[in-house]
Amino acid sequence: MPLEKPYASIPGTVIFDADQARVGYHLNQFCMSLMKADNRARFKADNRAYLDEWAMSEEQKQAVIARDYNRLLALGGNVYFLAKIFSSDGLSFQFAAATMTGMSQEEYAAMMLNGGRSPKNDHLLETKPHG
Amino acid sequence: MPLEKPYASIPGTVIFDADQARVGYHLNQFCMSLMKADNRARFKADNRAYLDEWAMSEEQKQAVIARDYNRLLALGGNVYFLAKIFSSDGLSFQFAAATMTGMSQEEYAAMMLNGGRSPKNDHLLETKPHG
Amino acid sequence: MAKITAGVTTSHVPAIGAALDNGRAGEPYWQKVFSGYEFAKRWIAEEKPDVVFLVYNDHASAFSLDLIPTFAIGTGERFNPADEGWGPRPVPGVEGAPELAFHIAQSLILDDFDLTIVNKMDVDHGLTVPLSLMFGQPDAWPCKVIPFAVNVVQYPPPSGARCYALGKALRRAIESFDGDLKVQVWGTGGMSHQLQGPRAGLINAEFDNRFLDLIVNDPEAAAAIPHVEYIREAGSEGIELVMWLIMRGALGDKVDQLHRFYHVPASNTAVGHLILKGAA
Amino acid sequence: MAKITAGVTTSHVPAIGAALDNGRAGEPYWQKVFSGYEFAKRWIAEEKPDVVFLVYNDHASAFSLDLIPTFAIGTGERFNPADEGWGPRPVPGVEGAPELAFHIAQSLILDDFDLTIVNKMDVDHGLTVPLSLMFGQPDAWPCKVIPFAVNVVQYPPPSGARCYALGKALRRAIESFDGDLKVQVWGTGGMSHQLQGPRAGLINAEFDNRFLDLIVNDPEAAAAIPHVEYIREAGSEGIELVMWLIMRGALGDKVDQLHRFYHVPASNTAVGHLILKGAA
Ligand SMILES: [Fe+3]
Ligand SMILES: [Fe+3]
Repeated sequence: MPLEKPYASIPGTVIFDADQARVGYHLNQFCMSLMKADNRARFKADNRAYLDEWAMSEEQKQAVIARDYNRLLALGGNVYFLAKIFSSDGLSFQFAAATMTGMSQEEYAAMMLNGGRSPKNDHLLETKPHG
Repeated sequence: MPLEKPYASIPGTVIFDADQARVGYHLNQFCMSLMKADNRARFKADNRAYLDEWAMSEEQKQAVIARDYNRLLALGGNVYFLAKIFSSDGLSFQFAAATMTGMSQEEYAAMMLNGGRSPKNDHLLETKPHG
Repeated sequence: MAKITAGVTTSHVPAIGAALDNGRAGEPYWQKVFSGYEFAKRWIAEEKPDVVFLVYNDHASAFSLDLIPTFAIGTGERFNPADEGWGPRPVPGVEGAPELAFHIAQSLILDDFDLTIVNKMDVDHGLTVPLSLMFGQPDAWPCKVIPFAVNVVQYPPPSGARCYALGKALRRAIESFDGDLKVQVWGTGGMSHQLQGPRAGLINAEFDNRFLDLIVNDPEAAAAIPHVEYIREAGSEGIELVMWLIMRGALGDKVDQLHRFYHVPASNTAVGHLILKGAA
Repeated sequence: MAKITAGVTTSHVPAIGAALDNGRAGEPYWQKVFSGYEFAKRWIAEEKPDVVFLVYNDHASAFSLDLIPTFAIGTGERFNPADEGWGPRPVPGVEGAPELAFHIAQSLILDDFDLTIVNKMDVDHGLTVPLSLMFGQPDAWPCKVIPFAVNVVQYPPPSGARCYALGKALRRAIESFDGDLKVQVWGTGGMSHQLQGPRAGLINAEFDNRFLDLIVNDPEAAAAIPHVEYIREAGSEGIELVMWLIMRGALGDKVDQLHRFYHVPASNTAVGHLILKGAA
């Protein structure tokens, strides 16, 4: 019997568990490398060349280049690691979170000012496949 | 009430506990640095100059230069860290252990072949102050 | 003998640190957040703790996937603010309390908590934002800090019950230290937030306020909340709330609530803040 | 379903590795040591485990005083022999078993063991000498290995009782893994030795043989031995024996002893070695 994943049914959410950590290992370590200024510079100069230094899957590399954060979550990325990518781009956590919801940053910020997303509306997400 | 040290009464033995780890931190980290070949070379070329790069006490530095392992244990050294010093000197664990007992390596090796030191003879150590 | 004089909980949202560091604390949006900490600042200036045992989580700053400790206690002399990708926060370095920290480490390990002892690490917003909220912008932090990092990044974090039990053992550890110190225990992180996926922006004020009630009055019930309930109700990153249970376990059965504050939003997150004292 | 098929205990004295690596295994001094492992080599060639869960301690190789995990589980793809100051041992690299290792990590953390998850580390003689003793000198190790490092360098190590409890939880973890694997659990280190101070060279054959008896027939009693008794009776480094209790806990209540070997000396140390199977 494998370990249960009682969180699997929660919509719009990828839990960074052992399975995700395994497939995302090199992706996340690549992200971590962006904490150093010279790595950031090399990455910015040529995304593809820098990514090719890492043992990541082609899918992961494409998703980084596309800044497709939902895809990156599905491919084993963890949001605190992925944060190094959008921080390198000079973008905020709120910007990145907004892109994952499909809203503009303004719509998303307005939702937050109005008290945020209610878990009572989780069913609205069921029809939005992600990852 | 401070933590008990039920091992304090065991003769000829320094337990690497929290108190020892605190006073020995830089000494042990210096030892660890000897795992790199270029650090070993610099240390061998000039013990004193290399030691002066570390935030160790004068007493600790003198004890390193004298290769006084009992003194180093008393000053916060741990034997697995100190091992980097005698390994750098090309000397074995058995050599180092022998020096700590006051025996020659031959006497010590003979004791081991005869079954080692018996804990029943611990009282013989009581009169040998260490550290 | 060292004494636990109070417990504090607070969110540690990085945007709060950025607002302070960039001189935007006076803007109405942020003023609503900082106003909730006015009481705390006056209070702690009078309390003058000697040491804060600060429970927080590292956010892929000091610990990458190479090594992930469930519980890491900082026993070093000093901890510097981490460079989280835009340079370190312009805040003072953190002075440790090695003697007390080593004592706690030894005591907790002998009590069957499998700690990782860390002498050298940088500390990220999880630790420095709570200091900023409580102390403002001094040239040096007015007390020593023992960083205690809990893994909540890779699933599974320790359970709430485990954190609560650790808090109780922490109380025994601190009270057995031979030194006349006033120690506060802070539990940081939360409240409800989800930073990822189509469900990002989740806020559950009802859950948060019930959790605040439970932390004060029924910590056993709070400790029984399973991981999946935090994730479902408070969002994937809301699971940080387990860290508050370490603070609560350290305070003893009954507490008096000196202050309570709840506000939405700070960036993606709800902000919750409590000041508690063990009941006389 | 994965199964625990056997348990092995063995010392991991570095001089044994050096004797092998330097072609001195045939000398009478070392022949006495290696003869005790002839049975094991034949036995394991037939058993063909898929994975060895190898409990050992790091000796200031992968972990300095900067960071000391009480329990560290290696979840990486590969682990290389450490350079312990005279170059890495000329033995094969170690292939990990990440899927099973992550499963065990998750299971043990949910069972309230506060593990540190390690994806990247070198492994020292504590791990490679047991492989050499059991498998000789092949071009590649014939099975995968999950390194499990226990702190026994900085006092306090986890208690024997804690290690025994971890072994029991480890059994549940392995048996809940969805994969048809034969897993052995090895507990290494010991037996009596003291490498430091005027008391160096301590060997207590009486204690060691009683400990071998207890490990086989009365593990609860072995688990109750306090740290100070190991230090007093088996020497300051004899405390490594707590690691054997993880192996024993994983085997269930009753075991059959397939092999037992005890010898003095190997360098500064007594050598003890058991092969155990869960009783049918
Ligand atoms: Fe956080
Ligand atoms: Fe060892």
